[in-house]
Order: sequence, then structure tokens, then C-alpha cells
Amino acid sequence: MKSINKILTVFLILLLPISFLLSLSIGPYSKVSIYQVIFFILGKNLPSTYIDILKYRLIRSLAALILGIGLSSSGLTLQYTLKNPLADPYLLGISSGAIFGVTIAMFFGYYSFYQLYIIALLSALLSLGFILLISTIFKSSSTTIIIAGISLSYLLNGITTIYMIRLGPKIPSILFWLFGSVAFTTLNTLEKSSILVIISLFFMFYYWKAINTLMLGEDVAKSLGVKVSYIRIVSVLFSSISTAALVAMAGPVGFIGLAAPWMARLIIGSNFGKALLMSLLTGSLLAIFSDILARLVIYPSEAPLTAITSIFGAPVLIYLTLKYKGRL
Amino acid sequence: MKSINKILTVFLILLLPISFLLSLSIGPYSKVSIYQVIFFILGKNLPSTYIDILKYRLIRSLAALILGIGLSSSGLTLQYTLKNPLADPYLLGISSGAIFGVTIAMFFGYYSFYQLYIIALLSALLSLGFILLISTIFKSSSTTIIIAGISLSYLLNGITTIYMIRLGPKIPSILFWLFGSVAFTTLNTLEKSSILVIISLFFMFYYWKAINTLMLGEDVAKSLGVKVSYIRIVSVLFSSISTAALVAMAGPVGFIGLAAPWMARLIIGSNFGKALLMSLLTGSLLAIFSDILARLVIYPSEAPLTAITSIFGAPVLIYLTLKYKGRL
Amino acid sequence: MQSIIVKDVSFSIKDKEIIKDISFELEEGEILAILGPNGVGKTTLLKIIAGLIKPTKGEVLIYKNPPEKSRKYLSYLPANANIDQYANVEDILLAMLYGKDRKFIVGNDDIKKIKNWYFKLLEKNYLKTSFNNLSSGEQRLVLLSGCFAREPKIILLDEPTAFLDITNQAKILRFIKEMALKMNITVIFTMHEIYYANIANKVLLMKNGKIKSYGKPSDVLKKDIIDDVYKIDVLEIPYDNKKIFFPSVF
Amino acid sequence: MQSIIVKDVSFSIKDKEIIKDISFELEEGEILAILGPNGVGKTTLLKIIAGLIKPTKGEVLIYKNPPEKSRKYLSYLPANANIDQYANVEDILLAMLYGKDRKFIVGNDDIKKIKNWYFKLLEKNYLKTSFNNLSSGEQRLVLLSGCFAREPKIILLDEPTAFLDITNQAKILRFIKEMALKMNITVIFTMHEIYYANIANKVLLMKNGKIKSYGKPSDVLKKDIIDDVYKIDVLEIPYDNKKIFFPSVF
Amino acid sequence: SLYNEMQKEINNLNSTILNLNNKTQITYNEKLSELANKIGSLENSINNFNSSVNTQILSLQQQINSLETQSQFPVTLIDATNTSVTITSYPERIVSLDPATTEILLSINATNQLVGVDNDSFYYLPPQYENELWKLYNEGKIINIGSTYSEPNIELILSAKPDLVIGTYQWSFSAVAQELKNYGIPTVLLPSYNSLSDLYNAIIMAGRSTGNIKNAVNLVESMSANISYFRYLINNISPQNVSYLLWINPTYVAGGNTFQNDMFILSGNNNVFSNISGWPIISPEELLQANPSIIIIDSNGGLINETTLISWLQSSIGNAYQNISAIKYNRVYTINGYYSDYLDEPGPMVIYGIKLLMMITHPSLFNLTTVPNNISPNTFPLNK
Ligand SMILES: Nc1ncnc2c1ncn2[C@@H]1O[C@H](COP(=O)(O)OP(=O)(O)OP(=O)(O)O)[C@@H](O)[C@H]1O
Ligand SMILES: Nc1ncnc2c1ncn2[C@@H]1O[C@H](COP(=O)(O)OP(=O)(O)OP(=O)(O)O)[C@@H](O)[C@H]1O
Ligand SMILES: [Mg+2]
Ligand SMILES: [Mg+2]
Repeated sequence: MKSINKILTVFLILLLPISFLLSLSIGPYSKVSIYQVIFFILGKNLPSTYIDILKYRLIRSLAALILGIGLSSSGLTLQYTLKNPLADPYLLGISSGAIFGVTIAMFFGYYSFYQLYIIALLSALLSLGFILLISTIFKSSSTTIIIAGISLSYLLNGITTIYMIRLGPKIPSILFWLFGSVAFTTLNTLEKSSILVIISLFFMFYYWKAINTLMLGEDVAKSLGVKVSYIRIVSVLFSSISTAALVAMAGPVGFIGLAAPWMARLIIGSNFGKALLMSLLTGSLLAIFSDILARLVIYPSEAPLTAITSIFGAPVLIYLTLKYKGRL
Repeated sequence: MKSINKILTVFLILLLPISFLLSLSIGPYSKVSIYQVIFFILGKNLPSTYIDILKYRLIRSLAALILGIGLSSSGLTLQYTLKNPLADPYLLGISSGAIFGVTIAMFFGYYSFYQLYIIALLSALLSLGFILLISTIFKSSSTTIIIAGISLSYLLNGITTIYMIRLGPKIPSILFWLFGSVAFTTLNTLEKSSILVIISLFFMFYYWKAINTLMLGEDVAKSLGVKVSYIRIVSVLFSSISTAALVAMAGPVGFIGLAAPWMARLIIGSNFGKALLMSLLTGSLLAIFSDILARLVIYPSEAPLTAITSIFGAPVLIYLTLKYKGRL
Repeated sequence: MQSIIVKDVSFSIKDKEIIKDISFELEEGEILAILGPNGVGKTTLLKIIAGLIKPTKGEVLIYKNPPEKSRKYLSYLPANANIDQYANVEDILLAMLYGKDRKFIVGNDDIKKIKNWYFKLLEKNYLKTSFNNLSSGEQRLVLLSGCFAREPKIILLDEPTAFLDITNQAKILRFIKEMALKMNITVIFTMHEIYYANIANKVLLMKNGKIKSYGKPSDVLKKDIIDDVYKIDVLEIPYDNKKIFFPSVF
Repeated sequence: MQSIIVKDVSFSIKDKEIIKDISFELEEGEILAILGPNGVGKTTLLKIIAGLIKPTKGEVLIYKNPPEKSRKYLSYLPANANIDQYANVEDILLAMLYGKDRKFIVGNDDIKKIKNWYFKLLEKNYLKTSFNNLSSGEQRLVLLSGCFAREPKIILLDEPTAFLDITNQAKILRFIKEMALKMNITVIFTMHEIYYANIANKVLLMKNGKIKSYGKPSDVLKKDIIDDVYKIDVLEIPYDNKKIFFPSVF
Repeated sequence: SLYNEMQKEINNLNSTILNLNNKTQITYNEKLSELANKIGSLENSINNFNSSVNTQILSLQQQINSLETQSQFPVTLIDATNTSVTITSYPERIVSLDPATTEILLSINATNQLVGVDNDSFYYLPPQYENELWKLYNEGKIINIGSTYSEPNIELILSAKPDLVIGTYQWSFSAVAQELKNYGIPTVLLPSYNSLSDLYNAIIMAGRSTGNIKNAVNLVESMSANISYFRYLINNISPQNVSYLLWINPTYVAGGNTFQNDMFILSGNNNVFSNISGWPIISPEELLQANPSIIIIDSNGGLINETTLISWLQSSIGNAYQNISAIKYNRVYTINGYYSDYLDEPGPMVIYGIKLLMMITHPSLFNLTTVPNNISPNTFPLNK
């Protein structure tokens, strides 16, 4: 790692708590600002409403954090194991599965947020099941998995669209499931999703060295004792579980899972372990800052998070791509 | 080509006029059916309403045909030149550009269909301009072009979303631009778009041998006298012009540009020329049959074309993928 | 002690028999050279021994275990590696230590080990360079150093001397010999340079997917056998009580 | 008539000088062998002559034109080709005819041509097989047959004998010689087998990116020069009024 | 100021309407005198043939009526997309593209001219209209041309052989217009309603193009009379801070630049989210900051209610939600039944919507002492 990159890394690490502090300080309820946050940290007594708001912002910031971490690590893992720089966590139809489930559930009259959370999670895992079936039964190559996944994803989206039309004017309730946001995450869904994300993350780190060998090509990786098909399935499995948990919690927030891994790889290079660590940083920063912006850009309305991650993340990514051109 | 593939090819070729005939014969207005089509062909007099319906179905079928041809050839060309099986015509932000332009135009009060057609076309070409800039000025590799394109696409989508929200949920007015359809294609827009698609197609065939050499790797291709960067730019240029024309005409109809090229490659193998010819067949069949289904599945409403191409195309693609696994 | 046993191994793809009824046994520390014309099945045999493909018949035992269970003790150099082209050399070498390195972290001792072997084989420091910026020979040397750094008990090398200059060819061959002798490592390599097979303890000469001749170099490397296998009238130049075989090119 | 002129060619990347001040001239129908240790710049030089990279200094003229304008008359075999692995052999060979084949269509004569050359080099018919299902040697032979099928005036071959068995090595070298003589084709190849350089009219021996020695094989291929370039005490075995050079491996 | 603008707008409109009336009157008079001649000669023949006088007169009266309307055609008007549309003769076969348009057409009595309406008109209109449509549909007088939410089905429109197609301007509709133009079918796109004046314009335009201008004018007049009355009612009251929630979690509210915003103003209230246009998504924190004193929830057919709201708020901002005045003072109302259509569907029924809002937000004006939290036609009758 060149020294410029070391400085950049340190800078990004320092940025994380700052972003968190900002995320706690900024919001439409203007009575709670940076001063109250500082008072709170200093242990001063605050009115209970203020504390409630801080709590809300905390949950939201944590949701953004876990979202950033989960999506970018999943995206990175898939990019490595499927050997395609276009792989993102939603590529294999995980979010399509979730939205499909939610739409069908709404069609049959289920609207409780928590029910929908569970349905989204289960239906996302169902699509994952299909992909795993294809991968294991047909002993598929990366390209086969990709094509099967993307086809599944289109198929489910297609059916969803048809049902959405039949839902007619109740479309607004589905729009959330098209855009994604952390504004509606509750402690309950945050907890459940975080656990799944962290378990998945644990396995990604647990297997990082095995995943890392995939850069040597399948033959060499196998000869080193890596069970390539197994690792591929494990990677797909855990990145998808993590993704499913996040889609259920915050809808299909886009771009993070694609852009944050690239940013990480561009900054840090091809070692999977290092890139995975770096992607946690790029992912969470992208998510937290985007969430802060989402509260501000069309104030007092909430902007869809995907729109902000894209508007804010795309220029960063293009800049990094041109700067570190040699790495691609 | 094995004999089974020859039979398949002949079958597909025969299917095309049949699909066209079906497309003229099938529709919600059941009084105009295959008999009327035959009467019409035989020169019999028909009530003027029948002739109007036939005319409408004819324009629509031609639109589906040109859509299928244009999207699949563009997708294939990009898959070859960007060396990524996930490349589709919209990857580089062409459709995002069009939708962006249309949304902004609507925001400022332009509503005439023809105005919007022109705006969509121009703004799609503008995004293309950005990609070409990146490709030429920065002498970019395929991956750089892909990342720049996909970032641009997310960026534009992001801004579009924000404006869309400010337009309010007059959802129907935007749905066309989210789903796409050939139901509103008029002779006027069909003509203009067809010309652009055919010109682009001409250039793809004109350069097919050069594009074909890319399978040998850049070095060998160059040594054969192929100007690799030039060919890459030309490919991006013409596939995008074709895509822009089609997005302006029919909105961002999805999946065809991804699935039809894959189907073609799976059936016919890696020769670009052959695959290009085959993709015209798979693309137009997918589009025409999907359009027929779109009229029927949620009668009396029209189903969005993308939904149908996906629901109808995905199983075909998955089947082909597993059947010709060795080719991937 | 027998380190590798190959028993009646055959392999076919879609009715096409690629190798047939191959059997041999190697003692610990022995070197085997597999020779034969192009397309005869050398790489296929090596992959079967490495456990990368399953034989359609017969079995391979490495220290009495199937190859899948022995990969910790095994290094394999493919003829054409399919390496991620943007990866840098250090990352590649570290990845090649898999199973022999520290778990979960990159230990300083691991870095030391790969650097040690790297500099035994290469002079210039390309550790932070992208793999695809190296010359063909340098790339082979990097992968060879990765194979050695694993400190295996079995080394399987598919054309280790391809792309290497004569100095490096000699260096590699001497390393092989030395490691076999001193560290009791069993080595199998394939090669087209017949003379170099003399460093091996045993030579396996293949013809049409089968064993044509198997034994000590001096027994196998004979003009009539070679002429038969390679369908050629080979030039035989005695040198230093061994024989150099050359095709006639003039 | 001079077919290739290389004038004061240097090439550097980011201040790193890779080759420096290389000049030579070749007559039509001459064969040049470029020798030198790994990483000395042989491939780089070949790529510059093929016009794949631009020299930072100096120029290359092929029949008085820059290489970019001469590609119709040129075949280039890279050491490591980056071929689309699922492409079949026939498609690859047809693609390699680019610029010499019928425009826009695949002519029967084109197919005939590639088949003709294919079967001169290979025995078994793998035309409909995926390239990555071939053995390393077969892959090289396929690409070589593609180079010859272009019927070029200049052939640039980066390690044409790598992965080939001795029979095929001899076959290729004889083809090269024959084409140079009969069809006045100019050939440049790189190689690590010093003895084979004797088929060339001229040998260019490189050291540290520069020309160490240039001239007839008998003038260049001498023990002292080789020892100096390869930093080795090479074994010199006289044979048939030429010399075989071997590193000592025992 | 919005109020004043509105006033101006209405005055403008009223004068246009007057102009129109005058013009109509003139042609009317001309035609009448022509007809009077005819009637005179007819009277002779009545004397001559002293039979079935009454029936003759009746049919003649009908002829007079139809001549009267036909005399208005051809009509050329500039529609909401700035397109000039000419309707050559009195349209007898009209297709409506969306529920809002259908509602207008029904309320200006163009019912017998309808031959096709979109699918959603059958489901999202107040009950009396829905029943009417279903009756026509079952009698085979109108066809269903498919849902506007995906795409109007051009082929079905063509098959209905319409001589006029009317919709509300939305882009896919401008595509429809373009398409139908090629088949010689005039298509009028009414302004979509961001305000009441848009609605008046739309009604008048619908009246002109369908030959029901009189009914349209009457409708607008009665609506503006109602509005004037409302305006009089709210003259001296202090506006309430209201928020209208269309969905909870994610929570969509009616912002500014919506017809609901107008309804709030006209019912003597103040939309707390009027500073963002459209129907934005808001976070719980936002609701706390905006602090509405009245919250009105669209139940979406019984799917959500106050409990949904509170559990959503509590799960995110804890007990802080109790500081929202509407909740603190128990002024959260859920709209049920066809009352939702009054508030959600921009059409002539908004008058009822405004009245409903007034009754909820200012019950004292109607001498009401209590307002139930569940607002439905059963629990909270509108008349009185
Ligand atoms: N893009 C690059 N960036 C940095 N160094 C490079 C690049 N390309 C080549 N080199 C270096 O230039 C030197 C010459 O490389 P080249 O491939 O020409 O050697 P060679 O003589 O063909 O060697 P070999 O016999 O191993 O094939 C090598 O040391 C290589 O590392
Ligand atoms: N997947 C496959 N499908 C069909 N044929 C195959 C496949 N893999 C290998 N072969 C064939 O098997 C034969 C043996 O290949 P192998 O690579 O083992 O040869 P080799 O002895 O290593 O040759 P070389 O000296 O050229 O490296 C070749 O003819 C090759 O074409
Ligand atoms: Mg081999
Ligand atoms: Mg080289």
C-alpha cells in the first residue's frame, strides 16, 4: 500500500465517527442539533422528547451503517466469486424475490410492516434457494449462475409488475419497496437484520482466504485445497442472506452494493481480505452520508435513499475509476 | 453447427412470419382475427374499423420487430466489445439519459408526445456523448467504460427520481417511461426510429469481422490490423444510437437486450457474425411474442412489455443456459 | 515409504478416451518426469493426481489418502494459469500459501516466507507490480516460487521450464533435485526437453494416452523408444554418459 | 529489399527503461532470432515491431511504412494469447484471417485456407472444439496455423516452440525456414532454445534491454558471449558444425 | 394570496362562462327563429291533420334540443397539452380514459354518449357513479378499455369506434392522443387538477367538447356557489394546522400543489406540508416537527387507522409522538367508506370533500359537539 493510500484509509476511518455524529445532529426536528448531541454525550439531562428523537436518529444511523456494511460486503463477495465487476447484491434476484413476496402479500391484504418484513425476508430466501439449486444440481459455472440469477430476477419483477398494476392506486405503498429508505427501520427490524448481516459478515471473513484464492483461477485454487464450488455456494449464500435481511429492513437501496466494493478495490487493490475491510468503510460512509443528504435535499420530504447514493456516489466512483485506471 | 442447431435455426426462421401473422390476428378486439387478416390479404373489403385495427396491429408488430432487432443486436455488440456477459443496451446509461430528459421536460411543461420523443432521443445521445468522452479521452479499458456508464446511469436515475417525486405521484404519466411499450408507437416515430436502428445495424454488420476479432484478445486483434479502441467506440456508438432511438419510441423495454443475445450465443456459438444474425431472430421473436401476450394476459388492460418479455423470456433463457452449459 | 500410488487410472470425456490404464508408484523423495507428445494426456494425468479431475476408472492415493485430502501437502503449477490480471504479485503469492499460512490474518512470517522464495527465483522486486506487467518467464518464476513457498510434500509441475531462459531452467531443475533429496519431497513434472528428464529418478513416457515405457531415465530414454513415441528420427548426441535428443531441424 | 528497419528504438514505462537503442535491418526473406534472458525485453521489442506499442524513441519501418499500416502483411503470435475460452477452433482461425479474408462474408476459400493450414500442423480434427479443451501444445499449434494461414510477408513469433513437443518444434522450425526461403517471408522469433537459433540468418542477443551481440548465428552463438548474457557457465557441445548450449543441471 | 388568486380565477372563469352563454344565446336565437318558422307551418298541418298532436310536438321538441346542441359544432379548442382539437360534430360515442374524467362526464350528464370507460372508473368512483357505470356495462352500452394504470388499450378504444376520446393530461395520454389522431379520432386532454380552478376549467372543457356546455356551466356555478358559501362560513374562524396521510409506513402526505391542499384552504385550514409539492414521503421526525393539530388518515379501505399511525410513531420516536398536538388532543380522524373517494378523486365531488373536511375540522360551524374518530358515511352523515 502506497503512503497516499494509507493517509486516505486513516482519513476514511476518522470520517466514520464524524459521519455518525452528523447523522445524529441533522434532521427535520431542528430542536435537536449538534449541541443537544454534545450535551447528551456529556451526560446532561435532556427533555425526553429530545432523547426519543436522538434514539430515532441513532436507530436510523445504525440502520444506514449496517446497510452500508452489509450491501458492500455482499457486493464485493459476489464480484469476487462470480468474477464479474458488474455483480451486485441484487444481481441474483434477491431483492426481486423480496419485492415479489411483498407485492403478493399486499395483493392478499397483508399490510402490517412487520408481517411484510418477514414476508420479504422469506421470499428473498426462496429466490436464493432457487439459485443454490441451480448452482449445486447443475454444478454451474459463474456465468451460468449469473444468467440464472438475472433471469429469475427479471421473471419475478415481471410478475410483480403485473400484480402491481392490479393493485392499482395502492401503488404508493409499494413505491417504498421500489426505492428503499432507512427512515422506517425500527429497533425490531434493525435488530433482526443486523444479526443476519453480522452472521453473514462473520462467514465472509471466516472464508476470506478461500475466496481470495479464486483470483488464482479455479484450477490453482482447487489444488490449494479450496473447494471452489463449495466456496462459491457459501459466498452466494451469505451475501444473499445479508442482502435479504437488508432488503426486508430498508427496501432495495441501490448502488451501494455495486459502487462501494469498486471504491474499495480501487483504493486498496485486489487482496480480498483488505478489500473486504475497506468495503465496510466505503459502504458505511456512502450509506450514512447519503442518508443524511436524503433528509435534506427535498426537505421536508424524505428523498429515496437510492437516488441519493447514486447522485452522491457516482461522481466519487467515476473519479476513483479514472484516477486508478491501471487497476481495472 | 450441429444438425440439431440447423433444425432449430430453420424452425426459428419459419416462426418469424408465423409470429407476425399471429400478431396481426390476435388482440382484444376479437372480431378482427386470422380470417379478417386473410380476407384483407386476399383483397376483400372490410369495414373501416377492421382496417383501422389491422393498421394499428401492423404498426405495433413492426415496432415490436424493430425493437427486438435493435435491442438484441445492440446488446450482443456490447457484450462482445465490453467483454461482459452482463452488458445490455441500457448498461451505459442510454435509457437513463432518455428518461432523465423526459422527466425534466415534463417538469418544465412539455407534454406533446412527439416533443418528448425528440427530447428522449437527444438526451439519450447526450449520455452517449459522455461515455464516448470517457472512452476516448481517457483511453479507457472495457471495465472503465462499464463503470463510468453504470455510474452515469445511476446518477441520472437518481436525479430523475428526485424530479419524479416533485412531479407528484401522477404515476401513470411516468409508468410508460418505467416500463415501456409498443402500444403507442405511431407511424411517425416508428419510421424515425427504424431508420436509426437500421443504420446502426448496417454498421454492426459492416464491422462484424473487426468486432469478431476481439475474441482473440486485444493484442492479437490489434496485430491483425483492427483498431481496437476505434472499434470499441464505434460499437458503443452504434449500439447506443440504436438503443436511444428505441427508448424514445417505446420506452425502456427490458430483458430483450440481455436475453436475446445470450439465447443467440447459446444456440449458435461464439462467431460474432452468426450470433448477430441469430440475435435478430431471437430478439424479434421474443419481442413479437411478448407483445402478443401483453395484449392478452391482463385483458382488458395492456400489460407492460418488459414484464412479459421477462416472464416469457426468462424460462427460455434458463432452459438454454442449462442445456448449452458447456458454452458458458 | 510410498508417497504417490496411481492405480489403473483411465479418463474419458464423452466416450473419448484421453488416458488409459495408467499405474505407477513413487517413493517419498522421488522425482518422476512425464514425457510424451502434445495432446497425449500428460496434463490430464497431472490434474488427476492433483485431484482436480476425477478419473473415470482407477484411483490415486497420496500418502494413502485420496488427493482431495492431501492438498495441504501439495503444490500444483498449471501450464496455463488463469490468474486475475490486475492482482499484484505479493497478493498472488500470499493467496498461494492458502492452507499453509496463518488462518484469517496475514502473518509477518507468511510474508517473509513468500519473499524468501521470491528472491531465490527472481532478482528484481516486482512484488507490488501487477502480474500481467511481468514477462512470460517472470510470471512462471513467480508461480514457481509460490509453489515452493508452500513447503509441500508433493510438487506437481506442468511444464515448469516453459518460457524460462536456460539459466532459470537450470535453476529450477536444481531446486527440484535439491528439494527432493534434502526434504524428501516427491516431484512430478511434465516436459518437452527430453534431456532434462535425466534429473528424475523415473521417467514415464506416454503414447496415445497409455504408458509406453516406465523406468529409470537410462532405460526409457532410448532412441528407438523415442522414435516410436514421437514418430521422428531423433538425433542422439551422447554427452557426459547421458544422451541429448534433438529433432533434426536442418 | 529491406523488409524491416528498426531504428534507435527505446521504450520505457514510468521512467523504467525496458529496451534501449535497438537498431537492425532485415532483408526480405531473412529470419531473425531474438535471444536473451527472461525479462530482457524480447516480447516488448516484438510488440513494438508489430506496432502494438509505440516506442518512446526511435521508429520501426516495415516495407518503409510504420507498422500500423502494414498489418495486412503481418502475423503475430503472442506468448500468452488471451483468447475467449469458449470460442471454438474454427471461429478462432477464421477470426485470425481478418484483413486477408473476404469482406463481410465467410468465404468457402477462407474455410479451405484455414483447414489446409490446420491440418498441416495438427493431425486430429478439433475445429469444432472449444479452444480451452485443447492441450497447451495443441493450442499453440492452432494459433501458429492461424498465423501461417494469413499468408503474411512478415511473421513475428513470440516463443513459437513453447509447449510444443520435439516433433512439433522441428516441424514449426522447418516451416519457418521453408516459408522464408520459398516465399520470401521475413520472420522474427524469440526463443530460449539457443541451438534452434541456428536456423535463423541473424541472431540478436539482448542484455539489459540493449543489444549485446547481433550477427550471423555462428558469430553470436559463442560460449563467452552466452556466458556473459546469461550469467552462467554454459555447456558447449559441438554437433554437426554447430554448437548445442546447455546449462549444467547435474 | 392564493385565496385572492383563486377569486380572480373564478371571476375570470365566470366571465368566460358568461361570454360563452352569450354566444350560445345568439346562435340559439338564430336557430330558434328558423325553427319558429318551421313550427308555424307545422301548426298549420296540425290544424289540417288533427291527429296525434302531442306526440308530434314532443318529437319536435327533442329535435330542437339536439339541433341546439349540434349548432355548437364544430368545436375547436386548445386542450391542456396546448394542442388544438377540432370536434366536427356532436359526439355520440365518447371514450373516457380515467376515473376523474368519467366522473366529470357523468356529472355533466354525458352518460348516454359514453361508449367506453377505463377499468379503474369501475372501482374508484363514489358509489352512485360506480353503480351507473356497472349498469351501463351490464347492458352492453359501454365497454371497459382497460386500466389506465398500465396503458389504455388502444385497440379496444379503436374498436369502440369513438368520435371523441377524453382524458386527463398525463404523458402516456399524450401518447394516446398522438396515436388516435392517426385514426382521425379527436382526443381532448383536460387539465389535471392541482387546484379548483383547474377543475373548473376541466369541467367547462368537457362540457364544450361533449356538447353539454349548459350542464357544465350549471355544475361549475353550483360548485362555486357552494364554495362561496363555504368561504362565508370560514370567514371568521382561525385556520387549523392539518395533515392528510394517504398511507402510513412509508408515510405519504398531501403536500402543496395538490387539489387536497386547495380543499384544506377552502375548508378553512392550513396544510402543514404545503411547502413541498406533490405527495411526499415523510419521516416520523418530520411529523413531530410539523406538529399538526389535526391529522386525517385515508383508511385505504380499512387497511390503516389511528392505531397504525401510533404504532408506527412509537416504534420509531418512542413517546415523543405524544407531543404531536393532534394526538395529544385526540384529533386524529380516519376516513372510511366512499368518503375516501371524496378526498382522493379530484372531481365534482370535491365539494362534498370540502364540506366533510370543514365538519371535521370546524364542527362548531355545523353545531356539532363531537366528531367521531372513525369518519364514515354511517358514523358521520354529511347532510346537515
Ligand atoms: N506495463 C509494464 N509495466 C511495468 N513493467 C513492464 C511492463 N511491461 C513489461 N514490463 C517489464 O519489462 C521487462 C521486459 O518484459 P518482456 O516481456 O519484454 O521480457 P521478455 O524478454 O519477453 O522476457 P521473457 O523471456 O520472460 O518472455 C520485464 O522486466 C517486465 O517486468
Ligand atoms: N474437456 C475436454 N474435452 C475434450 N477433449 C479434451 C478435454 N480436455 C482435454 N482434452 C483432450 O485430451 C487430450 C489430452 O490433453 P492434455 O492437455 O492432457 O495433453 P498434454 O499431454 O498435456 O499435451 P501438451 O503437451 O500439449 O500439453 C488432448 O487431445 C485434448 O484435446
Ligand atoms: Mg499439457
Ligand atoms: Mg517474452
